[in-house]
Amino acid sequence: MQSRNDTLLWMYEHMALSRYYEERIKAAYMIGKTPLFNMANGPLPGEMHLSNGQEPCAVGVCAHLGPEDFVSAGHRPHHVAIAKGVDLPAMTAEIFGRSTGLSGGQGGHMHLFDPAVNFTCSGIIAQGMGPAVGAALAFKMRGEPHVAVAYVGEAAVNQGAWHEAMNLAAVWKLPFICIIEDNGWGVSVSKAASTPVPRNDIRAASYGIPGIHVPDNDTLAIHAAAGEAIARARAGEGPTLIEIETSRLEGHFMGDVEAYRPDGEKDALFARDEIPRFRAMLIEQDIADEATVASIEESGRARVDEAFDHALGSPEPIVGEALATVFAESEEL
Amino acid sequence: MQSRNDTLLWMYEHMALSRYYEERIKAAYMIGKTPLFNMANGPLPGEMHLSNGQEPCAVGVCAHLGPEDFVSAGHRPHHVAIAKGVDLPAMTAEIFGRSTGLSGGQGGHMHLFDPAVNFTCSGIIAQGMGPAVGAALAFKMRGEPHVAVAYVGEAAVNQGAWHEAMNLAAVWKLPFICIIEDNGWGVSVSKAASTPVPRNDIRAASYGIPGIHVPDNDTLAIHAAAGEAIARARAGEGPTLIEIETSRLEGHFMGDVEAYRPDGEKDALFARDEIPRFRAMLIEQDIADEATVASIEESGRARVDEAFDHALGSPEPIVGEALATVFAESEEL
Amino acid sequence: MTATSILLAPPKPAKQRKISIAKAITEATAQEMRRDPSVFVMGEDIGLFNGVFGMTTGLLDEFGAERIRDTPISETAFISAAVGAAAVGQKPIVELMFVDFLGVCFDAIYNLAAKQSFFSGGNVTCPMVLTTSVGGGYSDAGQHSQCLYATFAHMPGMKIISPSNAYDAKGLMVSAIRDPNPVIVMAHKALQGVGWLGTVKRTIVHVPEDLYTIPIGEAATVREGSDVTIVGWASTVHTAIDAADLLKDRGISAEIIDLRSLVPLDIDAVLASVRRTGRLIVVDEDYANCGIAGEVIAQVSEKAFRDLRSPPARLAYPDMPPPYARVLEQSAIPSADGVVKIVMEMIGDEQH
Amino acid sequence: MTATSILLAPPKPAKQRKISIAKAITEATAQEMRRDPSVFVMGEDIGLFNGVFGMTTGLLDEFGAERIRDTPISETAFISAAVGAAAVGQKPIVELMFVDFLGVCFDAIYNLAAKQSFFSGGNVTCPMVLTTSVGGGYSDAGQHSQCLYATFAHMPGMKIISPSNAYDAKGLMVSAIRDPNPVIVMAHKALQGVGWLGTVKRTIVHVPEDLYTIPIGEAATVREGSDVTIVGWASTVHTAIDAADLLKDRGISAEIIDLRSLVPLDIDAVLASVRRTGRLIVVDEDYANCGIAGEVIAQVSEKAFRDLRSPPARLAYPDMPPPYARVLEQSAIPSADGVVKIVMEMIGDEQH
Ligand SMILES: Cc1ncc(C[n+]2csc(CCOP(=O)(O)OP(=O)(O)O)c2C)c(N)n1
Ligand SMILES: Cc1ncc(C[n+]2csc(CCOP(=O)(O)OP(=O)(O)O)c2C)c(N)n1
Ligand SMILES: [Mg+2]
Ligand SMILES: [Mg+2]
Repeated sequence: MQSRNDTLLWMYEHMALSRYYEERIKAAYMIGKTPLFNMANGPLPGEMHLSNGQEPCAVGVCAHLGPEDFVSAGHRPHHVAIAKGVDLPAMTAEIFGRSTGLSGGQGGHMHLFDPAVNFTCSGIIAQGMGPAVGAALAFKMRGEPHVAVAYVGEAAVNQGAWHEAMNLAAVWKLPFICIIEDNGWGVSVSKAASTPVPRNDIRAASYGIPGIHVPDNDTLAIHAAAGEAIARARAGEGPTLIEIETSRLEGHFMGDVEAYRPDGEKDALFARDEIPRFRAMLIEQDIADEATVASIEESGRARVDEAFDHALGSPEPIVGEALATVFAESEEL
Repeated sequence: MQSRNDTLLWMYEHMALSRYYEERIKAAYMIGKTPLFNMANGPLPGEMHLSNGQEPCAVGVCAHLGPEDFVSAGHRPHHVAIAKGVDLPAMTAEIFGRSTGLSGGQGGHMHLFDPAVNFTCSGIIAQGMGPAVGAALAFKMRGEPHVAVAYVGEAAVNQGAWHEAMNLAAVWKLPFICIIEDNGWGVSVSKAASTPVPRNDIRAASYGIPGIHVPDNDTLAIHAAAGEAIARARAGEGPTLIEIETSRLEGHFMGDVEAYRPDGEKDALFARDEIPRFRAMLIEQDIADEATVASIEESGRARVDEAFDHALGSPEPIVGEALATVFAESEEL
Repeated sequence: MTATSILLAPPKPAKQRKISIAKAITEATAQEMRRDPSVFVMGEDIGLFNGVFGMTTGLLDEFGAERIRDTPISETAFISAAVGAAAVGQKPIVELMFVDFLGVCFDAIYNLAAKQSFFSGGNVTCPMVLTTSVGGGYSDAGQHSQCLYATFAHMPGMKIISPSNAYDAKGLMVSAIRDPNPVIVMAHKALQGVGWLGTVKRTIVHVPEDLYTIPIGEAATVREGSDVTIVGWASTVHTAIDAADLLKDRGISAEIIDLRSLVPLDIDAVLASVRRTGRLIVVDEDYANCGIAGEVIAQVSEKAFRDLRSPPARLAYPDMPPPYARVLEQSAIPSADGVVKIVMEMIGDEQH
Repeated sequence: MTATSILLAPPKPAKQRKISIAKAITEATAQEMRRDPSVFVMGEDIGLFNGVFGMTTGLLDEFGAERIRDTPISETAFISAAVGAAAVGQKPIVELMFVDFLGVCFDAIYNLAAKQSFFSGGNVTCPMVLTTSVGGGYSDAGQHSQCLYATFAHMPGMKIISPSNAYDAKGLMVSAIRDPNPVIVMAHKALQGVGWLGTVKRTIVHVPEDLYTIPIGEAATVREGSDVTIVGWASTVHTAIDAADLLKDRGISAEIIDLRSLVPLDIDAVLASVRRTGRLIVVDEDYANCGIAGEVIAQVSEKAFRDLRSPPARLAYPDMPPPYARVLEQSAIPSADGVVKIVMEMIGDEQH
């Protein structure tokens, strides 16, 4: 059992690491895409959904999880994958489409699977809800103390799959937690334009389970709320719904110029960036001194740089081998 | 504008007519299906979902509707179709698969379409939600005072389509009403086994709209609740969710022996049948005398008998013509 | 060498143990559940109700509500839950009551279950079985009578089995449960042995009590013949048998291939037969356009073109939703007479 | 007599009015919205964002938020709402952002919209258009790069168009909006003129400003030839053109048929061409199994068997989800070289 300070430092370490990770992804992504932006070009093609600003949602929850606990994320998965402990070099190689990637480059950044830490993500809105509920069911049937967590965005809550999975988890009282990362936007559609209620934690009442609202992207508040929810789940008391007010500091995907954002909204989000605020708190409250924090940041950057070196140094996949994984080999019956 | 008494008599007339209609369907359905029950046999093959017991949900709501108002029902549609004013001979011919049916026998009892009164139904759970929301949208866009009503069972509320449609109707503030007929069962699965909350009107809070619960299959209470909801909708004040406690007096479909029902449950439902209770009330409160009520019942039976005579006297569809309706003729462009 | 169907060579024990497809599938499920605690079943009305088509009869009594789970009407939730459960080591069997309902949960099937192995580079498998009931013929109209075989077959990552008799049903179901991939079990309502429907008698055959497997992806010869190859599966195997009997009276010897599995497709068995007979007709109760029948014809035309003496033919469901009225529906379903007519034309045309 | 594609005979006005497919579809939508107040658009990010693929650029400014409606991420709700709106006289256009998302709303499409006319005996039509974007080639991986043409085509009751150039796109879109049936508009991302992707230049052709229609169900000849018929649509028309150029260098004259519509399928145009050339290859970017290519091959084998000098062939997407890594994805997409290789083998085999 970690001390509280260790936990706070672990959370800061992974927020800072995640932010640096996205900055490196961003830089790599833009290679070959200027002056004319074409998503197909460069060493890192395809859609790219960065998680800058949403790091607190990842670390505040995953600080309570072990490798057997199941987590599903969505199309914006990097921060959660990092906090859940996904193999960083293999994840990076996957994002660059290399043979050493988590799935040999077949999945890409929206399809990161790491069975060693029961992490998965997907590109269809709310698609990860059901699998997390199913993992929670498996844990309950086997009498294991693990929990399953599904991350979705605030706009995903209006997808039918979300409702069905919440209902199933609740009626079966499963060790399941739904984390709603409310960054206010579903691509260009505001929460107000898609959702008739101001807060989705209200919707927990539809399932007879606790609904918690965490304002202001506050790491400590997220950590506290998730801690209670996960303890309840492990104790067999059923699911919890947590909506977190967070910030999307980048466009919906790389290339999105965000013309739809009201003026000044973005500046306010940057002004309220949790990472520097949390850093200042650590030092203010003597949880760590400047040097310690700096070295944590340093070692995080080093881990990320290693992961990128590994990825970029890895060969591309061998054409022809992918077909073999459409079906898993059936053992002798 | 009808007088209150006229309305009460209209509601009784259509409940009694609907019950007699189902009794005749039931008798016709069993022809050729005994001693060995085979759904394929007899003059009325296929699945048959009778509405006996749920008549109050139909008349209490439809008493407020005109022909332009849109209604979608589900797989158990007869009572609603009758209350909405669907052409009875054509509906009956459709159920018997005759050429004079609403759709020439192509649809059958789960696919009754009568554009003259904007009635539709379908066999996929909660599938009628979206079309009703869409009709409500059309009415709003055209500035028409009409409303759209979707009927679903209590078990349909756990289908994703239900949630999505409720959310859309609410965020667009459409003239839409969702009527949940809570008969306690989804085929053999009890409400408690499928829904973690005791009452679905609670779920209205997820959409920021009024949720009304009507206990005890009470025609007058349904009529009052629906009246308010429909008035709100016509006034542009948005959707309402109404859950009605009702009774399924037959099996889920004909042939269902209901082994899953707790002992005595069925007897209690019959003891609490709303039709005789409503009849007694009419006479007690001097809304009508025995003779008047009897003649209303008589004329209802006559209408039903005529409809059956029409249907059974109609020719079968002509093979080869159905294909022509897969696509509607495109006019000259 | 193509396998031989039990319909061609029924065993001759004095006392045969004849059961229906539904019972055979239930038996396979029960026996695998006894062997393997990770196997469990989810679906609508599969508990006390024994499944609308009787595919879980008695399982609740033996295994209890933890492993035989009635679900809410939330197909997307329980099918995608099966994918998650499979990802962490369970072996779920889920029932999609009618195949017609796939539209409300197809994402969980084709985009999630079917792609888990591929997306994970083979590191996370998806050992689940999805059972469903297909087909019409009893006037259940356009949302309860479809087959939709090709809707699944078009999407990579799922295996599909569709048995024509109880013996195959048990052996294929055991293979499906043990397979590390999603396997779709498409049972035809006219063959299944549904309590409230008739059943084609020929489907009720001897089924050994002991566990056995039939490999997924292996077709079987139902009848040997020399003039024409009739390809079918599930219900259309029986249409083919009836047609072959009628053709025999006209002096035409038909060979019948039962595909048994639709994915993987045993095209070699079809090719081998067509090379002998020189003629092909495929009978398919699913919509014609982009169906399995068209795929078989395309592959045979690509791979055995010069062995064909006549144009290949198919008899499939017309591209129209199943109509309710009996006369309309019955006229739409591929019939033995329809097969005979096509075969006679095929052979007739060769004369001039 | 098969129609002629603008790609075969481009008009020669001094100043051509060249626009992209996306702009052509937007223009058709705007012009029909001006003519007909019942036409409106619903979808995700179609307002201020102009549609992720730019198919509604500027429409919000002109028509306002009542008729250009951004929706929640609730495809089942807004697509089935379109069906209800159509039933009471509106003419909705709904955008399903990526075709890959059909799994979350397929019931509303195939079981509701596509069957409304049939279930109502033709009394209630469903005049709606569903626009969607298909195809890959830019490493968007397995849930954002599929084509799924056949998934729609297998189901009766929907028309399907998939243009290869801007001129066809406008004319077909106008026909789609005026059609009383559900029409699926499948625009290929590599052709569409997406702001954040490259575009095949050949798709950007002269488009008259005035309204005009192209009949749904009519193929067009893109190039005349005598040795082999290459059938394609959308992206594979351009694959075919590139292949035809390469074949020309080898002295082989290829005829190219652009299907333009997938349902109804103009099989007569294909048959007429094959009767001339005696050879057929179909190029399809959708999964091979039970795809459009297989259907075309099956119909040609059934109807023009004796006109074929060689076995018909197809080059389709392998039966595997689109892989992310560029090398893997690019090797999976049908290429001009792949077509050439197959055609050369086809002709070569005939020699011995
Ligand atoms: C079923 C489905 N519909 C639409 C999309 C396209 N899409 C991808 S992300 C997105 C917005 C999601 O918003 P939100 O859930 O709030 O997550 P965020 O992007 O804000 O993190 C949309 C519409 C999709 N991937 N899946
Ligand atoms: C999507 C879907 N899933 C399952 C079914 C099968 N089914 C038909 S009716 C029914 C039960 C519906 O219960 P409820 O909604 O309460 O209506 P009731 O039958 O009680 O009137 C089920 C499961 C279906 N038609 N559609
Ligand atoms: Mg968001
Ligand atoms: Mg019910």
